[in-house]
Amino acid sequence: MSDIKIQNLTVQYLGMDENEKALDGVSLEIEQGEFVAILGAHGAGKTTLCLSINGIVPNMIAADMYGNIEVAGQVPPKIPVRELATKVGSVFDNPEFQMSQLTVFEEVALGLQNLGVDKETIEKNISGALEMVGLKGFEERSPFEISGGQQQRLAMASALSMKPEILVLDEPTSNLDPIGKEEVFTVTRKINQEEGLTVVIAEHEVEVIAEFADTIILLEEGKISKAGTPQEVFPELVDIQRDVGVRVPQVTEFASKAPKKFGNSIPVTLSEAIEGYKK
Amino acid sequence: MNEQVDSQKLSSATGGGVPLTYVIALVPVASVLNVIGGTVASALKLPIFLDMIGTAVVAMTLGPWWGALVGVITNLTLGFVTGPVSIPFAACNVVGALVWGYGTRWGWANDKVRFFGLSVASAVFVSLMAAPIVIFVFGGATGHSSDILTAGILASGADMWAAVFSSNIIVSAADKILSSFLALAIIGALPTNLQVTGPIMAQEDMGKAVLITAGTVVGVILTVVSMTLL
Amino acid sequence: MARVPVGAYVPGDTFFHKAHPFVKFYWVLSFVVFCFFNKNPYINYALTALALVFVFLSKTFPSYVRAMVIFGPAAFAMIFLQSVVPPAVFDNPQFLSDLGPFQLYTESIIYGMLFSSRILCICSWSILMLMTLHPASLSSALQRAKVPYVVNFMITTTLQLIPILQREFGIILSAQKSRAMQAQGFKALLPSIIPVFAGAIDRVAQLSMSLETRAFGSDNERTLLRYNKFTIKETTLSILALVPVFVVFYGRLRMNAFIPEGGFSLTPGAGVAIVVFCGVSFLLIIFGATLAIRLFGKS
Amino acid sequence: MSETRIVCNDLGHVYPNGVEAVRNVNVSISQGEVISVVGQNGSGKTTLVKHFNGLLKPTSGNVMVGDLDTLENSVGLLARSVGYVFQNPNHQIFAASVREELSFGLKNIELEDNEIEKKVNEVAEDFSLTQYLDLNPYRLGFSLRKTVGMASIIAMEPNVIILDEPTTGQDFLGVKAIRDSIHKLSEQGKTVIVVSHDMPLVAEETNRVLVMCDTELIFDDSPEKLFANKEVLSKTNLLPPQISSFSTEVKLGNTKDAILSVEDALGALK
Repeated sequence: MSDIKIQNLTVQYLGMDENEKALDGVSLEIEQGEFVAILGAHGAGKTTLCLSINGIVPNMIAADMYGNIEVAGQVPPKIPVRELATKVGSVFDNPEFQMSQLTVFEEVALGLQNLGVDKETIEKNISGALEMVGLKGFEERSPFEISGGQQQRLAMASALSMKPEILVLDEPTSNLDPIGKEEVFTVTRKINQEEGLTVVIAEHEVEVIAEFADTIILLEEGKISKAGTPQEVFPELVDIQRDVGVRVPQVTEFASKAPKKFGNSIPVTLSEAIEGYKK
Repeated sequence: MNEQVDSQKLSSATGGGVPLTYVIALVPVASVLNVIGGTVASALKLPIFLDMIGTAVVAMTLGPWWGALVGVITNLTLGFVTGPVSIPFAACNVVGALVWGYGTRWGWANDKVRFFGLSVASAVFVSLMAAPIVIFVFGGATGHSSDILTAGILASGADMWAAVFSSNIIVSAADKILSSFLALAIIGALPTNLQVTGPIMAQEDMGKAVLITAGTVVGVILTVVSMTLL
Repeated sequence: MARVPVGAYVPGDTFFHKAHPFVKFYWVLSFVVFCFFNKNPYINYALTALALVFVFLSKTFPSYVRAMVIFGPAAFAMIFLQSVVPPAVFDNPQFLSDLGPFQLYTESIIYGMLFSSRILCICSWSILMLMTLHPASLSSALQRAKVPYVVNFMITTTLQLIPILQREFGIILSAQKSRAMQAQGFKALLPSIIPVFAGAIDRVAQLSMSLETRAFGSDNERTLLRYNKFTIKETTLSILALVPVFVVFYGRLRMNAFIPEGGFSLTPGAGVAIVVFCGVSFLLIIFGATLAIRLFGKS
Repeated sequence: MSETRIVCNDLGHVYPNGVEAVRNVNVSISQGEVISVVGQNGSGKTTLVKHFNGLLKPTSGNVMVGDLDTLENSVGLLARSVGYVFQNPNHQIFAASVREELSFGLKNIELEDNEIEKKVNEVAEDFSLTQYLDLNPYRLGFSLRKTVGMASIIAMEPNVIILDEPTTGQDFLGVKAIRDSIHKLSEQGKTVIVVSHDMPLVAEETNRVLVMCDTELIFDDSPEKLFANKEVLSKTNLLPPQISSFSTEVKLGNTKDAILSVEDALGALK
């Protein structure tokens, strides 16, 4: 059963010209447990797509929205974000801006407390969520005094403690250093593979995406211009990187310029490249 | 799925008020801006407070009583951080919020001249509130450089009340005029659906920076003039 | 355990840290009432000294000093201002000496000392309480005291963001200094404060989205997490906190508010010395502000 | 153009809270070099470069910028020869128009009005910002804002330009634009110092790398040598560009100098 079903979705923000659109007729289906990466240049509509899935557009950020969207059996524009929150967890690009509580424990507890879940369940869920993101033992720390990567994992734990089906991450690593990025990706992959969560992530780090994602969606000016597995999409982008504003993994570029060395299949990850390389 | 259902309109950009969570995030950040204003003033060695900018922003957008809440939270929080002496001054913050909030509701933020009047009014009311607190709680002192002014006025033979009120209003006038115009600059950058108290003049037409500079100049002139007059 | 750098809290494990927040709060409240109604500055100074003993016992002395630095100028200014004002409230003031344009009277100086001693005493006790109060238990206590959750949330968040935005302002100031800006005076105001505002506006937007996706404002009743129950020990200690309040009201009614018979006395030399010392100290602190900011800014 | 040489002698910095951030660094940077400073967060790399324009003063040893000792000169004065572009443009942008933003530094160093206008127009031309000059910088997207931040420093024509994490949060075209400006600055004979985690940028755009690890400078050589040095890489957790790792693994090129770019790798095939 598909978890997210979007048909012909068009979004226009307040103050946009008539033919200027943040999203322009986007259609896609995402299956339960799929890992989907959204790629595209700044302004291509990545954030709008993410925020439409968790209902922030149009519930909090006013916009004209046309088409059909169904997420975990709900229609996001029709219900308050806070009700969708138990189905869709969200993580945003600036980890520090999402923090408000005095300790890591309270930060993770916030959503569950808001839902009025009983104390025992809260403690169990928090412990599980912190375990999952590798922040066990950080309960009494201040969320503002941990590293960016830890903050972003904390934001993930805060979403996970509410046991969502889907996790939407809007450029979660754009403000992090390589170690922080690595931490966030490792955790994201873990919750996708071990917990079976559907993951939708907007990202610029193509090397990691190539390794982790089941499906890549490439956005260009609010439209989906390519979709498929990394193995299908990246080789097609080698010559148009500049036009679509998306880089391809270095090994993909190398292999497509030296095809003789790789036979028919163009690698997208380091291990594929090493394996496929003919000395 | 057929074409008709495909083009179904799900939402409209014109509807919707202020999301509750936006208010809940704005109030603490405004309270922190009050505190940071003070930090900035002391770091740049300015002879003013700048500690009510957040109050002004919220009072003028969400309404007088939300502004008052920002004021109370600011001073209460400062009380937790530095000790309870800042708590009584919450009253000044509340008074300022009410003047800005109701002033905006009554149309005093619609043009430059009246807005300037509103800033002066808030300065006067805030000083009227501050003087008794300073005298009863602190015996006339504030620990601020304006104490020197108070001592000067006392030396010229005035009594404690006159001295405290005059030294306070001088600093306050410059301070509130500047704060009002800075608050206007912030409001210009907030989402427009926040303005529930009444229409506020459009900042784009006037050029924020020009306005603020004008506010600063007038404030400083007022300070200098009143100092020489006294 | 890890550091929680919010407010004045100093991590520790002393008996003062372990005491119930309400008990500490009642005692501080009791001392506040006492200081306000007591008319003898020396008793307030003695109580301040007692607070200092506890500060040492709870191993919080450096933070205490840092926190009290900002009250220095106010305390000095109080004594100075009250001393130079004609003592209108007293019938028969005792003239001590002339000091430039001012006349000094014993009562005025004592009155100034009374104000400063109140502030010192109240601040010392409450800072002692704040330094040993884990901010998270504060939030739970507020909730138990029936403060609406939204207000409680706002207070907690404000407490959290103050040091963060102060740090942000520090970065902004260095960024502008790197563009050769003089970090002083009105000219520097807009370049330093506008980026703080802009950052704050972005923060509000993202924080509100993050709260919304965590079911903030849902109709369910919130779950309470941290809260220590009162035991008999705590109840007894809380009731004992009423003692100073009784003492001070009894003193007001029966013992002329702890003022010694025949009033206070000072020699002219001592009076002049106190006033000059306070005046000079105040000016030094205000105009040596750079130094104070540096000391304070380190925290 | 005059020359500005940066020399650190036994530079050490201990923060007021007692934390030692930089220990015993000796380094000399000549005019015209393109250098990157890498290392983990907390390794001291930002602390080190903040000494180059006097934002931080050494607590031991000294730093000379040209003939100026940073201990004795203000940031304002040093800003004329060393420009520092902060990571987040939002920390410096405040003006109502891009034009004002670009002229801010020039006004601070007290240039004549007509000279300011000339320089602003020149730098706007260089960074393709001419069409945005009268717009409010807050209306621009993140990449353009970052360009404005960079241009406002370069307008002051410093001999040395420090870029702190220039490519963080940038998309493909943003990164491309930053790389082009580094080229251009280098061609003009400026010294460019890049503090970055972006290893492809370090590999392809700079010709000398300083590696900071745990407060100390542990490596000072070319990127070819760095990405071939397993010991330094593992000690600092630096991840080489994908193409370098690939080439090392399949033994493309020689073992002493790592392959730095796809072009190099293609070249090594032949």
